[in-house]
Formats: sequence, structure tokens, C-alpha cells
Amino acid sequence: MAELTYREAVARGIAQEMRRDENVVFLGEDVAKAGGVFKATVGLYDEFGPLRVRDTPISEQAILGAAMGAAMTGLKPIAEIMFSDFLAVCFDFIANEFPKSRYMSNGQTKCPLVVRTGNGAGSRFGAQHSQSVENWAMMIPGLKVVAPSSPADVIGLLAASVRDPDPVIFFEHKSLYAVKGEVPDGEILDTLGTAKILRAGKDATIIALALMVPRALEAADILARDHGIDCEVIDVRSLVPLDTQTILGSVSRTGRLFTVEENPRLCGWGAEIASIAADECFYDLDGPIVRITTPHIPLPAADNLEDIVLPTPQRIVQKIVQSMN
Amino acid sequence: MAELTYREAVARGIAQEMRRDENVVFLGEDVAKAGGVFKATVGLYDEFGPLRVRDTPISEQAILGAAMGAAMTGLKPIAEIMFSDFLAVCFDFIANEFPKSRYMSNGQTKCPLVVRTGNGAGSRFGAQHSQSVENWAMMIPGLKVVAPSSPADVIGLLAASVRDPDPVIFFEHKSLYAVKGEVPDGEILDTLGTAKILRAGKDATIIALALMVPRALEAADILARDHGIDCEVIDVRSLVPLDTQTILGSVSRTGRLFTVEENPRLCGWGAEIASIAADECFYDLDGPIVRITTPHIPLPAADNLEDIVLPTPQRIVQKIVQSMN
Amino acid sequence: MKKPAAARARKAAPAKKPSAAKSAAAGKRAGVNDDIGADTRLELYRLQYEIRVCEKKAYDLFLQNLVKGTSHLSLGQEAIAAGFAGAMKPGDKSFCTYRGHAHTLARGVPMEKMLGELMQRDNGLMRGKGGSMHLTSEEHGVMGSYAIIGAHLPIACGAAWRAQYLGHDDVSVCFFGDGTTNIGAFHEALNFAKIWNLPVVFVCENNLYMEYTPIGDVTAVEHPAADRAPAYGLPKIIVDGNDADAVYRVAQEALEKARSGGGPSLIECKTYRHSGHSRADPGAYRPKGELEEWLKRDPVKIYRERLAEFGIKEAQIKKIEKAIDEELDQAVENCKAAPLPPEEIMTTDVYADGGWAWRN
Amino acid sequence: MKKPAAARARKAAPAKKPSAAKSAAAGKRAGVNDDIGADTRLELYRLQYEIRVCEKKAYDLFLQNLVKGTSHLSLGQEAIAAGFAGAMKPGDKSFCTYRGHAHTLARGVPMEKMLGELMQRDNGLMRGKGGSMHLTSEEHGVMGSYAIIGAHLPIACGAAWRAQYLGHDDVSVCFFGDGTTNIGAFHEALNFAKIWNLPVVFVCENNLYMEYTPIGDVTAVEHPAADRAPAYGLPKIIVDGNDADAVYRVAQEALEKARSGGGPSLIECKTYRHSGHSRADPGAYRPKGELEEWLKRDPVKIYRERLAEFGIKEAQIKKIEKAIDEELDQAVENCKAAPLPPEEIMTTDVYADGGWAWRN
Ligand SMILES: Cc1ncc(C[n+]2csc(CCOP(=O)(O)OP(=O)(O)O)c2C)c(N)n1
Ligand SMILES: Cc1ncc(C[n+]2csc(CCOP(=O)(O)OP(=O)(O)O)c2C)c(N)n1
Ligand SMILES: [Mg+2]
Ligand SMILES: [Mg+2]
Repeated sequence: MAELTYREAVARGIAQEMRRDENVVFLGEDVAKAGGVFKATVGLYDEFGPLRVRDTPISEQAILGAAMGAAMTGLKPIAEIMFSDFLAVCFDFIANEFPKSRYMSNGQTKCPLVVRTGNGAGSRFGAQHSQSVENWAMMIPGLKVVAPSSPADVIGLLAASVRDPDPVIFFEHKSLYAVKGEVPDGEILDTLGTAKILRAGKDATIIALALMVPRALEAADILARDHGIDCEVIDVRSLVPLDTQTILGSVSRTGRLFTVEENPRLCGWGAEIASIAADECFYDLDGPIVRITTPHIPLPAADNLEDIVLPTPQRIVQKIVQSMN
Repeated sequence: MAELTYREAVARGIAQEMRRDENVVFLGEDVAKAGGVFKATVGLYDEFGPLRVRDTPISEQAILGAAMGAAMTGLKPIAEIMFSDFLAVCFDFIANEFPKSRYMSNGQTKCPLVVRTGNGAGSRFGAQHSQSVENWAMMIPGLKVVAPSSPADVIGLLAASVRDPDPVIFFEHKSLYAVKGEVPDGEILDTLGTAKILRAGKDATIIALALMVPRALEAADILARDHGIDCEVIDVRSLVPLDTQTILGSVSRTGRLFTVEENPRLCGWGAEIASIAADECFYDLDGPIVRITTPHIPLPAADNLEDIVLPTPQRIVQKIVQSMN
Repeated sequence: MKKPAAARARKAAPAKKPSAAKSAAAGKRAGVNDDIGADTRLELYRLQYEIRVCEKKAYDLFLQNLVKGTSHLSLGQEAIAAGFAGAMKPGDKSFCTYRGHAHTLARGVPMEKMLGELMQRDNGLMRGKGGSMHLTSEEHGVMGSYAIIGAHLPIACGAAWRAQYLGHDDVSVCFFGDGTTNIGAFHEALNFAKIWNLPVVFVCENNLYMEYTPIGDVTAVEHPAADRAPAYGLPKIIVDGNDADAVYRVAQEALEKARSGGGPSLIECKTYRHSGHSRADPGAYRPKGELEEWLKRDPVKIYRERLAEFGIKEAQIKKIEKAIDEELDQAVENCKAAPLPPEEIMTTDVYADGGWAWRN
Repeated sequence: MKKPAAARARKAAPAKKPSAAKSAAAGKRAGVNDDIGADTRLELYRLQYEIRVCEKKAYDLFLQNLVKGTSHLSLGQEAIAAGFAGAMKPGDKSFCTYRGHAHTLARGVPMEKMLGELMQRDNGLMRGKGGSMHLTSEEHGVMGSYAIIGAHLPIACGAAWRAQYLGHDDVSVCFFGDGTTNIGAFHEALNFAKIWNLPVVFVCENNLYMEYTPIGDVTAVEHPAADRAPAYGLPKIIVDGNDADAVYRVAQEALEKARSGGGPSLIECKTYRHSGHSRADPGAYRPKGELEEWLKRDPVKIYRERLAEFGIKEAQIKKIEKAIDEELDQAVENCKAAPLPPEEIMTTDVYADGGWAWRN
């Protein structure tokens, strides 16, 4: 056991996989010599050298295109897109190339690669550097989509993503990089498509992702202590594949579903889960499904404004209390 | 009254607005001299000349960027992105530029423009030319999103979009271009954010968009005739602003909600509406909310396969019958 | 596919402007000291002829509504596909656009498999799932046909990167049109290929038009690819794309350069498409007489004449043509008789496990 | 902003390589026949000085945690902002990047408004909603600062298109870094500007680095912007970006060309940033001594020296400096005292109606 930051976990996860498999290569802007703008890839260049850890120009389409071509022909590339907002400048690869070539070629083409990207708000960077865009990937058939909330999950899910034969979009939360957590020694390998019940409860199910996970847990503590409401908290971890069994199982037990989403509201991942629950466990529901999200607005830069637009433990508590009464 | 095709309605709608306002300009690939690859803009170049109707290089980022810069400084550009799938090559403008500049500048910057694009399946073009991607726009705060289903709506909603002070993404359905409909004479101006109840009914609400609208209507006829199920059919028309009053009003009356979506399932517009209904009219619901969508797959090219992946009237009927019994 | 003799390419001189280049060498050639040789020439002709008749057939089938969706023919551009495929080695990789029939055939994919895909039958290359714009045959090195302009240029870089990293000696060849030189991905890919010194060859087939818009109307330079080469530290290479020999020589040289660690090339082939952009486009946007001028420089016709100049017997040529004609007839029959793709493949091969499950 | 005398620009000779260009003209200048003149020179100095001290203050405030989020300083690049702003007319439009403090100030935005935004206070230019990377002041012609590399180049084309269409005589000027020349939008914008002959000036501030990676490591040509100009039918223009006079002359010429219907220009300014890329970046990736070399060519320092060479009195200079120092002190006080933005503006101005309603 060691205590690592989420940031250190990224580097350790990549290193673990690069040591295991020589075909794992890594590319992105400022990722090699400088160790990444979030310092999440420090040490990799020194250990694996300039042929496996490569700095690129500011050419996101070339980064993802090159990753795809390499993946199709035998390598296992990990590509970094510095901020997830920049997925927009290379979205053709995300939406039209990675996820469709296998299908269109009737199974001839493979595309085993991982796109890592810094996602989410909290750094006061403003509307073009703070978005939560997991739904940009989730809505595209053929991708897998992962977003860990703890250092241990970072390593295990990153390893699973690298070993996965399909294209995986891996969202790291910028506001979690400095967060510490216990990490087992030795190789860590987790499983995509598995949600985790982090807190058992009988009155309501709260589903959260990434930065919203600690906030949901904090809210659950307050709800139990101050309001006598006993919430089950689930960390979705992987949006595709989606562990609907764990989610629907919980909702069936508790009868209530709340999602806590950092994304602006429309078509967020919570909408999809809500629609699944409203269909498949409708008769187990005891009350409305409520989504707690960032309002459907671009993000403000100012710290006091940014702090109030994202779901906070207080807002989660208030919404749940209001809806449960 | 005249009978026009949906394709002709596009040209008439643009012409109506260009006649009204000299600041309306139009650009895109092959849109001018050749009248567009879908022949939806035939005649505009002849009427309005080469300064107002302009052919561009294959530079989608330049097209949308130029439209934005012109819109910021006083023009009212209409930009064509030939196939909606290509929004992916210029997605930065859709996701990060158009919709955020007004907010970030605290109201200093305006962006009144329309992006028209050919959307949807049915042409046997395969996975990169057939997608329904309304959710790519709907999920972005700051945009307006429109998708008409009839020639009259094309003109009225296009006019409303051109006169709107905000960026509007206007999805024309490729498989509707040849469809005819009655269109009133003279100027037509509709209102964004208004859904239309196309068929009144008391047993269930079916919500549809674009090509799915005629299919939902056909299904409703079959359901009434063969199964004694009386469905209300709503054409959403505009995803943002969303006419939740009409939608929720209907669901409250009928007690059941079905969405018919051409998009692959995850995070489609129907998920958002389902999540709103599951929250705001939960206690009016008499049964599960069911989404009828294209499966979450890339689209196949072959005609027989393409025909079965999209929701058909038969599949709609079957799903509704199954769920209502 | 029969491989042409591995004759070393001569230094390729930039072609004269097509209008002026009109069989300048006719009658002057000697079979003896020729760098290409009869076997290769016959193979280059065979490829061009196969593409020509197969494309014509595809158009007929389209008019009969037997080719579904869309189709983008390479009629008039056969020499480029033949010249490159003739020079490529078996492990080399081709990356094509929606206008990819020619390159797919040229790498050895049987006509039946290609036409089956255009007809969206179960015997098609991808069993109808991809359609004409996405022809892929990895076993022949055809790494896909890409229908969104520009995307496959960076992808080809990636395949070349893999070769470099693993020490493989294959080269990736990426074909695209003149219109593609104005999209952002072109720029990113060219710079990337150069700085990483990748074994990739970018081939611009300049057929003078995008879909309907003349490339000259929307491009800041005269030669949309070649005039951009210096922006990526690359030499300007222009070749007569209607002359399979000229293409073959330039291809040999670029492939050899890439294979030996010399890095990428960008080659602009001047050509013209005889048919419309896609489907039944009548090409009304063309100035009168333009097509006729180019038909005089029909690559298949001039190459057939050249074979005679080099002393190749008419009977040899006829034999090749007949074999292809017969194969094509049979291919069409087989496609017509082939079943539609079965419904169950609609959801296969989304993910590597063969299925499409996004949930448990 | 006081406008410099409308002296016509001389033909700008490409600058010598910065390392060699070291005040070559020192002592040789005559005040009499000078094309720029004392008033303009004082204004160019005033702008550079204001940017310099305000950027230094921003850094101090960042270290005190009073500037929130991030900030990208133009220390060392002041001459470019001053030279261009000095040459621009009131209606001209500036399009900036996240590294936009300098250009924003240079167009006349008060320091308080800018620092207020960096400090995310209610007195900021955008009341804290945009933050340091998105400085916008339409009343000063600052049409926004864009934080996603490349996007504002096509946007600037659009503003220029509007001027052309409406017959306005303003010019759009678009500033960006060396790293930006490798992204696709650069390519699309340059070609587009040229074929539509738009009144837009593209200004590449080549400070030798992207964030931490030297531009030379990832670029196929030596001069990332200038060496690409011919790919868009444009002349190669390189200027010493640490010499405000040289920048001013080139700017005058390009603006005049654009204004008179001559179309776009692409100008590469050679410069260096004295500080790190952003926030507290120590710039550890720089070779030893590099910064020191460039500090010798500090644009503010050399320009101040030049003023003396042209006979401008120390007292005049001091007066300018003092006025700015005082304004800055006051600005900082005001910002510190300013309230945070009120919560209710969190949802204003998403749409033109002032609100954010996406539903009824
Ligand atoms: C990003 C993108 N924009 C537009 C199109 C539509 N489109 C298909 S082919 C084509 C013309 C391409 O011209 P060129 O590159 O010269 O190739 P050619 O068709 O002449 O072989 C266009 C505009 C597309 N497929 N992708
Ligand atoms: C599309 C995109 N990719 C990456 C970034 C991250 N990024 C911000 S600044 C920067 C370096 C830009 O270098 P340059 O263009 O030289 O400008 P400079 O910062 O030196 O002024 C990078 C990579 C971004 N903002 N947008
Ligand atoms: Mg072409
Ligand atoms: Mg730089």
C-alpha cells in the first residue's frame, strides 16, 4: 500500500502498461520532456525514452489520427488530448473514425487505443477549459468511456483500457489530480463496465461520476446525519460499457434515483440512466427521478461563480431532501 | 397555397430571408453555382449573385469560423455543412466558439447565424454520411437546435432561425428532401421553441422529430385501427428551446410517454425528455417511459440493413402495444 | 497480383502541363534500354483496363439501380492507381477515399468482392455493412476508404509510425483529391509526417474539381498539393497522372525513399475524371470541350498505344482484356445472384468481442 | 488611445535573425528624416511600458493568489502589441489568444478593467465571467481572446469578410503564436483569406516555444509562419518582433494593403517570452543562457534607449512612466476593493434575451 495522488496514479498506470507491453506507445503535446502540463506524465520520458514517449505539435487531429493508424496496424497507443474541451478540434476521429471502422469493415479493422484527457471544472479556467464532456463520447456508438474518481481506480481502469481491444476515451478530472488515495502495491488491473457501490443505503440511490463522487458521498453523510435519509452511493466509473445491473439493482431496492452530474444538463449521462430506469424499473420507483446537474450554461471563470454552478454537497442534500419529503 | 418539396422549401426559405435583409449571406461547399449537392439551394446564386451566395473550399472550420466572425460584426450568415456528420470536423465552432462568446464576454459579443446541415439516414450512404446528430448540438449550452419535418415548417422555422439573435443549428433531413407538402403563399414565419401536436389522442403520447414524425403518425394510425390505442403525436420541431409545456401537458393527460428517435440510443434527445418527464410528471405516469431508437451502433450501408435499424412504424407499434398491455 | 520487375526508377521530372504533354514521346521509345520493361508494362495496362471496365460496369449497375447508395468512379484516373499499385510491395498499405474502387482493385481485390459491396450484397468485401465509400481489404493492404475529407492522412501517418517503430519495411500510401488539400487535417498530417520522418507517401489526384466546384476557384495556389510541399520541408513533385509509366517511376522513387528511412513525399498527379463526381452527376459545371480535350489523353487509350510502340503484340493485350472481361461478367452474375446481407449482421462487429453490447 | 502620425510605412525589410540584429542601427539614426516621428515613438513606448508594468503586476498578483485561474504574460513581446496597436485605426478589430493582455491594453482598455478580470472581480472587463483567457472589449475593437488554438483565425476572416461585404474600411488583425501554425484551422483560414482577398492581417508571434516544447522540435520548416506563406500565395514576411519601430512599419504596410483591397498578409514576428508559459511556470525547459541572451534585447529597454538616440528628453519619458505607474497603483487598489461578481450573473447572457432559458 502506498498513498498516491491521482496525478501520480496516471503516470504509474501508464508506466505499468508500458513495462508490460513494448507496443504501448504514448504521444501528446508537452507530455514527454516536460512531463505534461498537469505533471501527470512525469518520468515516463526518462524511463521509456524518446521513441515511446513523444511530444507532438499542436495538431490534435494528427495526434488522434496517428494513434488510430498505429492501433490499426499493431501498436497500442495512448494519446493525450490536454483538455477535454479540445476534443472538439479532433472530434471527427472520436465520432466518425475510431468507432466506425471495425463495423464498416465488417470486423477487419481494429482500433485498440486510449485517449486520455483532462476533464472538468474547478480550476477557474473559464468556459473553454473546464467542461465535463463525457457525454460527447458516450453518445457515440463504438467507443468505451471511462472516468475514474480515485487514484486506485485510475491505475486499474487505465490498465483495463490499455488492454481493451476497443477505443477507450479516458476522462481524468483536473480537480482530482491533487487528491490522494491508498493504492495497493504491484500490478493493478480493474474491469471496465463495473460500477462500484461506495456506500450502501436503503432510502435512495445516488449515482455520480468523477469529481461528483466525493461530493455525493459527503452529501450522503449529511443526509444520514441531519435528515435521516440513508442513501446508496454508486460510482459509475465506466459509462460504456454501463453497469446497468448494479444501477438498476440499487434503484429497485431503494425506490428512488438521483444523479449527480457535472455536465451541463441537456443530454448528460444522467439523462440516459434516468431514461433506462424510467423504463426498466418504473414499477419499483417510489418517486420522481431527479437529476442534479450544472445548469445548462457555459462555465464562468470567477471562482465564486464556478463554485456555485457545479453541484455541491449542499445542493445535492437540498434537492434530495426536497424531493424525498 | 402551393405544393413544394422539402428541398424546394429550403431554397424558398433562404430566398425569403435574403430578400428581406441584405445582411443575410450564404456560404458553403458547392452551394452557389451548383445549387448544392442536395439541390436544396438551386436558384439562389442566380438571384442573389456571387457576393451573397458563395462557394467555399473544403474547409469546414473556415466556413463556420467565417460565419461567426461575420455574425459578430453585423452580418446574418447562413452556413451549410453538407452532411451533419461533418460537424465533427468543425466541432470546435459548434461546441466552444458560437455558444460561449456571448456568455464569456458578459453580453458584449453576439453570434446570430444559422448552420444548415443534411442530417439522417435512408440514403444507403453508410456510417459516415447517415447519422442523426441533433444531440451533438442539443447538449451544448448556448445553441438553439431545430429540425423540421415538413416543407411548411422548413420555411417558417428557417425564417425564425435567420431572424433569431442566437446561433441556430438547423437540421434538414436528407430523406425528407423529396417529400412534398402544402405551403401557404407569401411570407412564412414560425416560432422557435414550439412543439406541434399533430394528432390528438388520450392513451399515450408519442414524441418524434424529423423523419420519425411521419413514421410516428403512421404508427398512431395503426395503433388506433388495429389495437384500439389512441396516441397523441407531437412533433418536437425545436430541441432548444424545448417546448416542455406542450410535451409535459400531453404526458400528464395521457399518462404514457414514448419517444421515437432516429439517433443511436445513448444520450439522444429522447433521454433528456424522458428524464424531464420522469422528474416533473412522475405522478401522472401510468407506466414506463419507453424510448424507441436506432440501436446504439454505427449505421450499415446496405439498404435492407439500414431499413431495419431505424425505427419503423411497425417497430413503433410493436413496442407500444407490448408496453401498454 | 503479379509484381512488376523491380526496375529502379529514374529521377522523375515534373510533368509538363497536361494540355502540353500530349504524347510527346510517341514513336521515340525504344524497347531495349527501357527502365520499366514489358512485364511491368503489361501489368500496368492490365490494372488500368480492369479498373476501366469495372468502373464502367459499376456505372451501368448504378443506372439499373443495382448499385445502391452512391458511387464515385475513377474513370480517367486509372493510371494513378495502376502506377502506384504496380510499384507497391505486398505489405505496403493503401489508404483511400470514397473514390477508392480503383485503388482497391489495383491492390488485388477481386472485382466480385468490390462490386458485391457496391451492390450491398452478402458477397461484398464488407458484406454490405460499409458500402462503396468504405472499401477495406486488410489482406490486400487496403486499410480502408474514408469518406470524411482529410481524416485518412493522419491515419496513414499512424500506420507509417508503426512501421518505423517496429522496424517493418512497409510504406503507407495515402490517396486523396485536390479538394482535400484545403482542409485542416491535410496540414496537420503533412507537418507531422515530416517531423517524425515517417515512411508515408501522400498522393494527391488533382482531377481539377471538388464535387462540382473547380479547385482553382477556391485555392490560393496553382498546384494545390505541390505548391504546399515546401511548407512541410518537402520537394515539389508534379507528375502527369494520365501516364502510368510516369506515375510508376515517381511512385518507385517515393516508396524507395520512404522504405530506406528518407521520410515522406507529397506527389501531385494531374488528371481528370471522365465521369461526374458521384452517382448520376452529369458534370454540367464543366466548360464545354474540357472533357473532350482530356478524353484525347485517356490514360487507358494512350497506354494501350504505347504498348504497341514498345513492341508488345496485340494478341497479348487482347488476351489480358478477354480474361478481365470474362472475370467481370462472372463477377456481375455472381453479385446479382448473391443474397442480401442477413439481418443478424446488423449488430455484429461494433466491438472487438463481435457484438454491440454497451451495457450488461 | 492617442493615434500615431499617419506616416507612410517604408518597405519593411525582413529582420535579421534576432541574435544578430542587436541594435545594429544604434547611433546611426537621425531624428529629422525619420518616418515615424517623436509623437508616435512616445506612444509606442508608452504602450510598451504600460504592458510591461501591468504584466509584471499581474504576475505579482498571481503569486499573491489574487489573480485566479491562469494567466499568460507577454513580458518580452510588448513591441508586437505596441507596434500593431500603434498602426491600427480606431475601427480596426483585434482577435487575440489567451495570451491577450498585451493586445487588450494596447487597444486602449484601461488596466483596471483588465486586472479586474484577471482577479475575477465585478469591475473586470467581463465581470469575471470570461477570465484572463477571454479578454473582450468590443468598444475598443478587441473582439475577443480565444483559448482554443487556431479558432480565431477563421473568425477573423469572417469579420474581414463583413468589412469587405459592407464596404467598411476596417481591418481585422489576428494575433497568435508559433505553435498555432501547426493546427488545421491555421491552414484553412489562410487559404480562405487569400481566395476571398479579405482585409485581414495574421500576426504570428514566434516566441520559440509552444507551452514547454520548442517550436523547432515539432515544425517541418524553420520559420513556422513565414515559410508557409507561399502555400497561400502570400509573400514571406519576417520582422524583428522586439523592435517596435520595425513592427510598426510592417503593420502599417499590411494594414494599408488590406484597407485598400490588397488582401491578407501573414507576418512572422521573432520574439521571446521572458516569463514562463502560464501561471508560475519556471520555464525549466529552456537552455541555460537563452533567456539572458534575449534579455539583452529586451524590447522595452532598447526602445527606451532609442528614444534618447532620437533626442527625446528623459523628462518626457519619465512623465509617461509616472502617469502609468500611478494609474496602475490606483487600478490595483480599485481591483482589490472591488466586490466579487454577484451570483445572479452566473446565468445571464447565455442567449441574446439576456437569460439562459432553454425551455418553457
Ligand atoms: C469533411 C468533408 N467535407 C465535405 C465532404 C463532401 N465531399 C465529398 S467528396 C468532396 C469533393 C472532394 O474533392 P477532392 O478532394 O478533389 O476529391 P475527388 O472527389 O475529386 O476525388 C466533397 C466536398 C466530405 N466528404 N467531407
Ligand atoms: C487546440 C488546442 N490545443 C492545445 C491547447 C493548449 N495550449 C494552450 S497554449 C499552447 C501553446 C501555444 O503555443 P503558441 O501558439 O506558440 O503560443 P504562445 O503560448 O507561445 O503565445 C497550448 C498547446 C489549446 N489551448 N488548444
Ligand atoms: Mg478532385
Ligand atoms: Mg509560442
